[in-house]
Amino acid sequence: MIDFVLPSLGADMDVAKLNCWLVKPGDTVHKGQIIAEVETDKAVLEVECWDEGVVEELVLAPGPTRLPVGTLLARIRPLEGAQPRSSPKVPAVEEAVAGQPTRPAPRHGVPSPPVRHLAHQLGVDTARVAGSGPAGEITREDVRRAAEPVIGREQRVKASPLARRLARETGVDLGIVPASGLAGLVTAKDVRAMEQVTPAPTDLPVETTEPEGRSETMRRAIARSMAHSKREIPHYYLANHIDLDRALRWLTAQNEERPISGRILPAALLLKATALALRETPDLNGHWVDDGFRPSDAVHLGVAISLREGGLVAPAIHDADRLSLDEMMASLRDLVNRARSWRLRSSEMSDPTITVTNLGERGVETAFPVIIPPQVAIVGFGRVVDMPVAIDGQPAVHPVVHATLAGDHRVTDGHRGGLFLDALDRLLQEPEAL
Amino acid sequence: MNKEEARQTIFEVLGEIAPEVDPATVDDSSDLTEQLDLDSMDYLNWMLGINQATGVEIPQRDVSRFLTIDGAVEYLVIHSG
Amino acid sequence: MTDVLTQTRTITYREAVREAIREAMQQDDRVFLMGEDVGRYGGCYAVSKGLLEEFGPERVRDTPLSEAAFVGAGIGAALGGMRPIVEVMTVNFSLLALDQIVNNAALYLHMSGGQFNVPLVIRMATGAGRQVGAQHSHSLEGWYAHIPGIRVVTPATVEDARWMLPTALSDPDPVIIFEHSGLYNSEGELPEPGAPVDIVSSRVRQAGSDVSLITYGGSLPKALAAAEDLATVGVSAEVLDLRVLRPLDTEAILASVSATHHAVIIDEGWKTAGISAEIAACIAEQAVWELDAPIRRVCSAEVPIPYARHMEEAALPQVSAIVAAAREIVG
Amino acid sequence: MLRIRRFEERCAQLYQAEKIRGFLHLYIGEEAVAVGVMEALRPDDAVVATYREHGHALARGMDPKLVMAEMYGKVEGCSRGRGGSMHLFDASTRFYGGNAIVGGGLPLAVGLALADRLEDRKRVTAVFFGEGAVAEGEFHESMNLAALWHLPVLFCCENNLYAMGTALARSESQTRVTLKAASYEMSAWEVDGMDVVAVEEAARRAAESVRSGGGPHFLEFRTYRFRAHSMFDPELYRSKEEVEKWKERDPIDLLDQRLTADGILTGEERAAMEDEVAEEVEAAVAFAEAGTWEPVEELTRFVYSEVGR
Repeated sequence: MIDFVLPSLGADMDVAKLNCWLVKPGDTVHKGQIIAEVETDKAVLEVECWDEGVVEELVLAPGPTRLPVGTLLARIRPLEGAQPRSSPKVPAVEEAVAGQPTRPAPRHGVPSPPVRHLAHQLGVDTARVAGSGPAGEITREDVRRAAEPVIGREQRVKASPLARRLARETGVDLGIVPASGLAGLVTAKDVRAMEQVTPAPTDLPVETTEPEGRSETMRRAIARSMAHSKREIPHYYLANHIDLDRALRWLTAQNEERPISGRILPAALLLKATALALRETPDLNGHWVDDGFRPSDAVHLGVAISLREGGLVAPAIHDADRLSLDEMMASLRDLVNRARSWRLRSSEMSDPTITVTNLGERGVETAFPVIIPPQVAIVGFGRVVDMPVAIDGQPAVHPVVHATLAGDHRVTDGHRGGLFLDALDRLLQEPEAL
Repeated sequence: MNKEEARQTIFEVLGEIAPEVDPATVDDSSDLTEQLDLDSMDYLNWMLGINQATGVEIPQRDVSRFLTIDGAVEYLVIHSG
Repeated sequence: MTDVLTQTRTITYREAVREAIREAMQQDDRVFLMGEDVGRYGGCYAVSKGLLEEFGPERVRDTPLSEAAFVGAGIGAALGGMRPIVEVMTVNFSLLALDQIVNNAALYLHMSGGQFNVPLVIRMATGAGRQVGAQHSHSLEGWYAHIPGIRVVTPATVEDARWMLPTALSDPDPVIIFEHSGLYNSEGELPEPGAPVDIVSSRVRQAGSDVSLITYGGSLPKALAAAEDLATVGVSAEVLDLRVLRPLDTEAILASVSATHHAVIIDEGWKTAGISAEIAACIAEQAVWELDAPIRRVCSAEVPIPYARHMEEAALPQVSAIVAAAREIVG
Repeated sequence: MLRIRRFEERCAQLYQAEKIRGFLHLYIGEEAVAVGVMEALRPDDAVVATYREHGHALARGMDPKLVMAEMYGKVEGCSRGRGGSMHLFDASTRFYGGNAIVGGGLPLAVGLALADRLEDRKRVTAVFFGEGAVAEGEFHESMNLAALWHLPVLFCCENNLYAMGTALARSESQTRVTLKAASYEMSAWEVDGMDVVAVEEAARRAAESVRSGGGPHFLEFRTYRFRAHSMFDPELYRSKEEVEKWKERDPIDLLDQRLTADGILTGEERAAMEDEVAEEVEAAVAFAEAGTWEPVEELTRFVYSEVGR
């Protein structure tokens, strides 16, 4: 028996109504004979029969219902002897032909795409939102109301994607970073400046912030940088006693012939020696950036300067290794004075390649400093004290400084640090060469 | 320059370096660097300030005379002549 | 004029294109030139002057004003085993041949399941800036760059004008070469002896660290001028000459923007749905975390290009606009 | 002609069973034109057809299996299932495919002929188009170019009186198409498109003239399609009587009567032909049914060439 189904009569035809039959059960039909008329929303079309045979049964009567293509319409008994052609298996209506998906019925209550998108943006779960629209449909207003508390809580900072990434990497709190970019946009430079210049904020609009605001912001900046340093940088510590007898004797002799304005402090000696020692161990001088050490040709010595109202800054003396002692003293004095009156330049704040702290001032004998990211080492000098030393086996009392080095184990190890301290010691024994 | 003028100059210069210091509370005879937490740079700047204000030269060997206010005043009176 | 010592020659963009065509026709007799006024008249921009005398009317074919037919014929000849160079006087007239280019040239290989290649080169002048009115001032390279199946190249330098053609001719797929009409008179140094250049990658014409000026074709000189101005205010601009609009050298674009963190795209086409939008989308999709400021696009105003000089200048992207955009986002 | 007829009748049924999708333009009634012209062409000549191209493809010698598989969208099809009914291609027979844009193939044919002329090859490029195409700019530009450059193009206009739903009289000021050719100094003949012998004879003489450098030649075949323009066409534009009248000159019956009258063809041979064709068509359907879908990963293949760069 041959199933006669509603044929597809066009690329965009899915359904049609059966208008009328042109044959009745018992009629014989021939190939190509028009046996029915159907109507789509575009036109009335004749339907051909492809087989020779006798109409057995008209399964469906003409009517208004819109029948999907493939619906069984009639059955035709092939004539005896007529060799029934292997008509291809006509897929049952439900089993959709590849490429012909049956359209899903619209589900009520599911919010429209734009509303779903808004909900997604505001982190609102539409399932838990009561729709106030027609038939319970969820509207944009519903989503906004549901998101109210959400919006209130998180004050979104206007920062560039790169700034956001850097803030994530360095732990800088975007909320407190002053914005210098386009229309109040926090840019990478702002984040770097914030994170770099710990402890003191750079380019702080000094005039505008009152002292309290300044030190409070600085305190927080120092806290964050030190926390970041401790968390990120695997420190190792080395210490060494350095006999300063020859150095200080030479310095006093020098100062005796110099007016007060030309006087040189021991700190200048220590800085110059440090700078020259770094030439022998360059991998202590540079920055840790993007998971890699980037050595610096120039030696920009960060000098830790304590501020009278508390807090500490470590601006850089540029190219310290190339300065004469007088130049070193002059730039040290200039740096200290400007630091203590908040007039530092951002370049000084943002690019020291290593920092030196304490410089033999009052306070503890031995300092164990914390490296300032992204630097990879820090040198500490304790208080200069008179201590018994052995000179050619004979006891003597010499002024001695306890020099310490904290290094970043990702870049160097104890051996390299030791070489540096030895070089420092050797250089300080020939002050006239500094 | 008499004692009073010397003392006034000394505290003027000191005020630039340690503005929060109240002259009345300073003990004239004890070590200034201890009392006022002056580091070697502050101390040097103080003497330089005095030198610039009074023209009195302070050679290296006399630096220790400036550890106290009294010492400083005395030195200034003698050397400002 | 050859400077023997340093082995470079100074020639014009127009001469470079002519040399390329002549050499191609001398070396491969499958190559022939076809287009309006390319023969007797020597080419609307005088590019093919002298070629008719050298190669004869069979290989330098003046065509009637039937863009659809002679561009279609170019495609047919390519299917027939030739390596035609079809010159469409300007991109403005190519609209009449768009059906042949898009429905035949671009689709034949894919639609035929890989059976029929179309090794065709189409050259078109493009761009505005000569007060020739709206219908002669279009920059529609971006349209063609939308079509899979064709390559779109935009030589801006004399070297590219000279050495992109041989590569395009040896390519088994259709290549469209856009020559900005403002460039024909420009002069440049041509390394000697030169060699064919690729038609897939872009070039950094000037390195820089603060902002990437991404452009192509006729806008390259403006970008370089803008970079110079920016240098005087301490902004180091990198100028990236795309050279090819399809396939777009996304890798180079992302590398540059990842280094400078700022992008200004200069395109003489209109901004809406233009090639500049595609480039901006690439950056936003694949390098958003490198962006330190919004992307800026400097394009023609969304108007038909007016005739009056001051109006035309106001409509076209200018150096000052590029500088302003760069300074705005670099801060 | 029988192969084309039965092949296409089967296609119509397969379309209604949703095995073939998209557009399907049947050639039933016009078989004599394709068969007659292809007889006059040589293997190395080129053919450019239109979207009503099954007849041309089969007459040109393309394998029915590959054509049917293509219409099923299977990768085994002649265009890997990417072209479908309107875009059949075959490099081996220089069949440069159907073109869905009316008149779109004409410039290509001019170009193919130009290449032959530049390389001094004695070849013909035959291009088929309907009478509707004469309204396209590309038709006039191509005719002029071919005539101007004396190119070896055989223009074959299949005038089946209706461009989709529009009768020629309602679209052309001058309905005698051959006179359009005359305006390009191109010799043009009107031929009875229902008589395969007449078609073949005219095509042969024209092709010889073109091949020997006589320049382009124009043939207008007056013919008629017995079925709708495409599968979705209520045919309101023509009457049943007109269709029946044309069916009386069914090209297959005409040839059948002529051969039987001349004693060349007997009833048994005719019946044997029917069986042979039926077998061929069913084999093609089976081949297509067994075909596979092109892997999606190959979507971008052949956007650009993979070889020869």
